[in-house]
Amino acid sequence: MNSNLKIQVGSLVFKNPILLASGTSGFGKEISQFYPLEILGGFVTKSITLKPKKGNPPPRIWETYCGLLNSIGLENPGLEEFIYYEMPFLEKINTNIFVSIAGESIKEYQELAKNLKNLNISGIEINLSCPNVDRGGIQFGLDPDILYELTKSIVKISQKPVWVKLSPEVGKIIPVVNLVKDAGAEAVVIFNTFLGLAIDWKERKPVFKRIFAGLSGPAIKPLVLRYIWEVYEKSSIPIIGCGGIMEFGDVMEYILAGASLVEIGTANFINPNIGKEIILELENYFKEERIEDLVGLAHKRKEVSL
Amino acid sequence: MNSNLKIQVGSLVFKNPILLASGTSGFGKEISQFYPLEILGGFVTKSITLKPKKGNPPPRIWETYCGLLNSIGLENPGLEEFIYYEMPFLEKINTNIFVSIAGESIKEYQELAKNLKNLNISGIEINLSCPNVDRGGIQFGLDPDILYELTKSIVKISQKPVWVKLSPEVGKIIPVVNLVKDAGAEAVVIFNTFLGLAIDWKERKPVFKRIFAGLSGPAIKPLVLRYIWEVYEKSSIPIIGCGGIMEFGDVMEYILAGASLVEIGTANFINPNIGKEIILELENYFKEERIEDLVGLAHKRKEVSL
Amino acid sequence: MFREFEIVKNISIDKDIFVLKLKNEPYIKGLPGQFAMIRINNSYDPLLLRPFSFYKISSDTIEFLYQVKGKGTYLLSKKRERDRLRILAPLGTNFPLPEKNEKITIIGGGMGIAPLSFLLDLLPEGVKIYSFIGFYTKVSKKLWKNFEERSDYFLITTEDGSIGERGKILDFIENLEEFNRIYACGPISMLKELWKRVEDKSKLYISLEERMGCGIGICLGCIFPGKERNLHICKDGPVVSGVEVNFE
Amino acid sequence: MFREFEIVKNISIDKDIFVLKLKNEPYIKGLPGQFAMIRINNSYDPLLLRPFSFYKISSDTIEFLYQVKGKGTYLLSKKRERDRLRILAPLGTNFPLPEKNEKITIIGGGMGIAPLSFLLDLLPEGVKIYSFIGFYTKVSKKLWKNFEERSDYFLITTEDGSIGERGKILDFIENLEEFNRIYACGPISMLKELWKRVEDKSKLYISLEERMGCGIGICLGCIFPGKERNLHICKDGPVVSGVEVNFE
Ligand SMILES: Cc1cc2nc3c(=O)[nH]c(=O)nc-3n(C[C@H](O)[C@H](O)[C@H](O)COP(=O)(O)OP(=O)(O)OC[C@H]3O[C@@H](n4cnc5c(N)ncnc54)[C@H](O)[C@@H]3O)c2cc1C
Ligand SMILES: Cc1cc2nc3c(=O)[nH]c(=O)nc-3n(C[C@H](O)[C@H](O)[C@H](O)COP(=O)(O)OP(=O)(O)OC[C@H]3O[C@@H](n4cnc5c(N)ncnc54)[C@H](O)[C@@H]3O)c2cc1C
Ligand SMILES: Cc1cc2nc3c(=O)[nH]c(=O)nc-3n(C[C@H](O)[C@H](O)[C@H](O)COP(=O)(O)O)c2cc1C
Ligand SMILES: Cc1cc2nc3c(=O)[nH]c(=O)nc-3n(C[C@H](O)[C@H](O)[C@H](O)COP(=O)(O)O)c2cc1C
Ligand code: FES
Ligand code: FES
Repeated sequence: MNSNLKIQVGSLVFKNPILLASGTSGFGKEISQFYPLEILGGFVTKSITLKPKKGNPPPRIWETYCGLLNSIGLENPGLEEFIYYEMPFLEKINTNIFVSIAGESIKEYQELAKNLKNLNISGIEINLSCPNVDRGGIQFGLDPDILYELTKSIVKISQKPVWVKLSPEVGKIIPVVNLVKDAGAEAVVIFNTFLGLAIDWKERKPVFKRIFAGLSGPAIKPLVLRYIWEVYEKSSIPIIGCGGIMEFGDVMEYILAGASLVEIGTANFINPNIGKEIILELENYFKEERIEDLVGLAHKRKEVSL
Repeated sequence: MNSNLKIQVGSLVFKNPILLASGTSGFGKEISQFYPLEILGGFVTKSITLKPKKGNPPPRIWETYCGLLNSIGLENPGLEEFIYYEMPFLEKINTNIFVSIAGESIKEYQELAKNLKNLNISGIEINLSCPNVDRGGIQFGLDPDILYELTKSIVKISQKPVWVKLSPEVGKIIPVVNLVKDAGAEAVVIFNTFLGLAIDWKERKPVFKRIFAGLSGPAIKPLVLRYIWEVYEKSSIPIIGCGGIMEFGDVMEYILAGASLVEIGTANFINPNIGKEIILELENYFKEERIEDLVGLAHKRKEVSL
Repeated sequence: MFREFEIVKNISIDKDIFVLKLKNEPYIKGLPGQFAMIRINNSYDPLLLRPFSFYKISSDTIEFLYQVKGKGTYLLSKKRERDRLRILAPLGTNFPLPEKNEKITIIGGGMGIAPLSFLLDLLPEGVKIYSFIGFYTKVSKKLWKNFEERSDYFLITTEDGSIGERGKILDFIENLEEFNRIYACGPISMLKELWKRVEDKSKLYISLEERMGCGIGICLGCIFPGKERNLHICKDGPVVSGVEVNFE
Repeated sequence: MFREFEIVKNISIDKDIFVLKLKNEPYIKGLPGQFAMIRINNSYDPLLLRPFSFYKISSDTIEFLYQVKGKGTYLLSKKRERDRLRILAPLGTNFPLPEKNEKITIIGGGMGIAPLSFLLDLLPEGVKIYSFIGFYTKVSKKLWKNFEERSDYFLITTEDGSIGERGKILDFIENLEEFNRIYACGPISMLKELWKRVEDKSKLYISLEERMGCGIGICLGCIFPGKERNLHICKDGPVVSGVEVNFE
C-alpha cells in the first residue's frame, strides 16, 4: 500500500481516492470475486429503500454512444434483507463502507438512517438524485427546503458522516452545495446520472417505459468535470467526483479539477477489474508525490488570457 | 429527389430535413467540394458578428469520449466580408440558407438583421447560446426579457423567418420556448453545445484558456433528445433538433421524438460526406411513407406502464 | 475471469452468421448454457461487452456461433485470426445434463441453437434425443449438421418452407409430456408458448435473453419477471427451470 | 476525397515508431508537406480523424511514418495488412520545390522528418542539399538513411548524444543565410528559434502542427497566429512561408 494515496475527507481517512459508485457493484460480493474490496478507498452500496423494491420492467438498459441509459428503478432487497444478508459480508471488509439510502418521503430516509445507526459502516450517502422512480429521488434533490431539512436530520439521526449525492438537474449548483454543507454533510457526490432519452427507431417508440432514463458512462465526463471545477472554485465542501471515469487519466482529471475522491460506476460493467487496475496505476504514479497535494491543483495553473 | 422527404416548417418548405449546423461547415465552400449543397434541406452559416472576430487562442479543440470540446470563440470575418465574399456563393445554392448571427448587444443583433434584410436568404438563426465568448452569447439566451425582446425585434427588422438557437444551460425549457414562440420565431433550434471542461492531466492544467468549452458530438445525443421530447409534448413551436447526429438512425430518433428538421454538426468533421450519405438513406427509407407523418410519432406509441 | 484470448478463426458460415473460434488459453471450462461477455473493441464505442453462449469448447479451442445484428456484432465480424479479444467467462447457469436412458427433447429457434448444440456434444450415451430446430428461412447445413447427426429424431422447419417443414417449430411437436426433460433456447415468443404447453414445468429448461449491462449481476439490467422474485438472467440464468419463470 | 484504402503493411521500425503502407488505390497524388486525415476506428471513439503527413508516395503505395502518442496512434498501430482505412487526402499546402542548382537546407526534428523525407525524394537533380536532423535519443538508421543518402551534407544529433552529435540540431547550423531555401518541420520550439534566426523569412518554409478537428477548414480548430490574420493550418498550411507566420 502506498501511503501517498491516503486522503482525508471530513472525518474519515481513505487509503486511496477510489470508490465504487452506488448501484454499479451491488453489495460487493460479485466484484470481490475479482479482487479484495479492501484495496479500495471505499465502497458505496446499491441504494436501499425501507421496503424491498422490484424496480422497473425491461428493458432497463440501452447503449448510447459512449454512454449507458439505465432505468433500473432502484431495485433492491429493502432494509431488512440488506441488514441480514448483505451487512455481514460488508462489515468484514477493511475499508470505508457507505450505505446509500433512498426514500419516497423524508420519514423513510429518517427511518433508514435510524436503522443503520448501529451498523459497522463508515457513513451514509443520501441518494437524492435517482431519475428512475416516481416519488422521492430527484425531486427531493431539487427542492432546497427538503434538501436542507433532510440532510440535517440524517446527519443528526445517523451520527455518522453523511454525503449527499446530487443530480445534474440541480442547475445552479453553488447554492445547493452550500445548503448541503450548512446542513452538516461532510461531502457532496457530483453526480448521479443525467436525464436522457432514446428512441428505438425501428420500433418507433421510446426505449423505456418511463420514457426518460439516466445517462452514465464516458460520454458525461466533460459535463461533470465542469461542475467539479465550479464547486471547487466557489465552495469549500469536499467533493466526491463521479461520472464517466474509465481510466487512470480520468481520475487524474477529477482530482486536478478539485475532487478529493472519485466513484467509479459504469466502468465496472466494462471491466470488473477496473477498481484494482486504477489503484495499481495510482500506486505507480504517486511514488514521490502525495495525491492530496494534487486536489484542485489545476485551479492554480489556469492561465486566464482571454 | 424524393418528395416524401419534403417538410414544411413555419413559412418555409424544406426538400428534406437535413441541414448543416452553424459553425461546422463554414460558409459552404469546403463541403461543396464533396457534394452539391443544393441536395440539403438547408444550410446554416457559421455565426457572423458585426465586426470581424479573431476568436480564441489555441488550443481550440479537445477530444473527449465520443465528444468534442471546442473553444473557437466565434472566429468569423464579420458582416461586411461575409456579404462581399461569402454571400455570392451562398446565394446561388438552391436550398434554404440561414444566416446565423451573434452579437454582444441587442443593438448588434439588430444591426446584423438590418443588413441581412435585403439578401437572398431564407432566414436568420439567432445564436443565443455560444458558450465561448465573454459578452452576448449564452447570457442573452438565459435572460427571459432579453430573449423575448431580442427575438421580437429581429423578427420585425428582418421580415424573414427567424429561428432561435438555445443553449442546454436554459434549464427549464418550456417557458423559454414559449417566449420565443410568442416573440414570433418560427422554430427553436435545440441545442448549441453543452458546457464542459477538460483537464490536460499531464500538464496539470485546464485544456482551454477560457476553462470551459462547448461539448458536441455523439456523446450528447441522449441528453438533447430528452429536451426534444419535452418541448414536443408541452409546446407547439416547431423544433429543429441538433446534437450528436452521426448516422441515419440518429436522424430517425430526432424525428420520432418530435424534431421537424435536424442540423448535423460535428459529424461533418468525421465524414464530410455525411450530409449526402444520410439524405440517400432517407430517400431509400421513405419510399412509401412521408417523413412528415413520423414527426413526433413516438409520442403516440409510448406505453406508460409505471 | 476477464482475460485475453487469441482468435484462431472468425468466418462466415452463412449470411450474417459467423463462427468465432478462440484458442482456449488461458483455459476456460464452460458448460452448455453458460456464456461469455466479449469486449468487442479496444475503445468505448460500443461501450458494453456483448453476451454470447458457448457453442463448443474443447481443451484447445472455444467457439461461438453468432449472428450480425447491430454495431457490436458487425465489428466483431471484422476481427481476424491473431486478433485478441478480452472475454469475461464462464458466466451464468448451465443446462443440467440428463441421466442415462432418459428421453429428452431439444428445441431451438434461430441462434438459440448455439448452446443446444454444445449440450448435444456433452450428452451421456444412452440418452434418447429428439431435436426440433426452426429458422426463419434456409440456413446452411453447417448450422444443423450436429443436430441431425447426434439425434435419434431430428426435425427442421423454416417459416418460409425453404428448407424442412414449413411453419413454426412448435407446431410440429405433438406430445411434450413423453419427455423426461425439455431443453429450449430461442425467441421469447417461442419460449413463452412452449412454457404454456408444458404441464410439468420442472422438466423444462430454457435459456433466456435480455440486454445485458455487465453479465455478472451488478447492474440489475437483465431483468426477467420470475415467479416469486425478479430473475437476473446473467446470474439466475441464462438457463432457468420452467418453475422459476412466469410468462403470464 | 474521402475513400477507403487497404493496408499493405504496418510495421514497427523503432520503439513506438511505425511505417504504415497503403495500396495507392484509388490513386492519390500527394505532394511533400501535404497530409491525410485518417479515420482510425470504425466507431466514434476516438471520434476525430488524425492528421499524418505523407512520408512517401509511389504509383502503387502511400506511406506514413508515425509515432504512437495516444489512443488514436495506439489503435492505428494495431491495424494489420488487409485491414482497410478511410482516408481524407490529399490535404493542405506543400513545400515548393527549389530550382535546379539551388543550395537548400532541410531541418527536421523528431517525426517532423516524415514530410521532409518525401521532399528529398522529389528534389530535382543538381540541388545542393544540406540536411540536419535531430532526435531526442537514438533511433533506427531506417529513419535517417534517406537523408544520409540523398544529401550532400548530412548531420544528425540526439539530445542525449546516443547517436551523432550531442545537442539540439539548431546549435549545429551556423550560417543560415547561405541557403536559397530552408525547409523545416519539427517541434514548435525548434521552428520558433529557427524563424527568429532567419533574416530573410521568405526563404523559410515550415510545416506547422496543431490539433485538427476536420482537416478541411470547416472547424476553425487548427489556429496559428499569422502575421496579418489567423492561419488555419489545415488549409493555409501545414506548410507556410516564414513571412506568413508570427512567432513573437
Ligand atoms: C445469455 C445470452 C447469450 C447469447 N448468445 C448468443 C449467441 O450464442 N449467438 C448470438 O448470435 N447471439 C447471442 N446473444 C444475443 C447477442 O448478445 C446480441 O445479438 C448482441 O449483443 C447484439 O449486439 P449488437 O451490438 O450487434 O446489436 P445492438 O445494436 O446492440 O442491437 C441489435 C439488436 O440486437 C438485440 N440485442 C442487443 N443486445 C441483446 C441482448 N443482450 N440479448 C438479446 N438481444 C439483444 C437488440 O434488441 C437489437 O434488436 C445472446 C444474448 C444473451 C443475453
Ligand atoms: C499536419 C500534421 C501532420 C502530422 N504528421 C504526422 C506524421 O507524419 N507522423 C506523426 O507521427 N505524427 C504526425 N502528426 C501528429 C499526429 O497527428 C498526432 O501525433 C496524432 O494525431 C496523435 O493522436 P493520438 O490519438 O495518438 O494522440 P492523442 O491522445 O490525441 O494526443 C496525444 C499527444 O499528441 C498530441 N497531439 C494530438 N493531436 C495532435 C495534432 N493534431 N498535432 C500535434 N500534436 C497532436 C497531443 O498534444 C498529445 O500530447 C501530424 C500532425 C499534423 C497536424
Ligand atoms: C445501472 C446503474 C444503476 C445505478 N444505481 C444507482 C443507485 O442505486 N443509487 C445511486 O445513487 N446511483 C446509482 N447509479 C448512478 C451511479 O452511481 C453513478 O452516479 C452514475 O452512473 C455516473 O457515474 P458513471 O458514469 O461512472 O457510471 C446507477 C448507475 C447505473 C449505470
Ligand atoms: C467547432 C464548432 C464550432 C461551432 N460554431 C458555432 C457557431 O458559430 N454558431 C452556432 O450557433 N453554433 C456553433 N456550434 C454548435 C453547432 O452548431 C451545434 O449546435 C453543436 O455542435 C451540436 O451539434 P453536433 O453534436 O451535431 O455537433 C459549433 C460547434 C462546433 C463543434
Ligand atoms: S447483466 Fe448486469 S445484472 Fe445481469
Ligand atoms: S482542422 Fe478544422 S479548420 Fe483546420
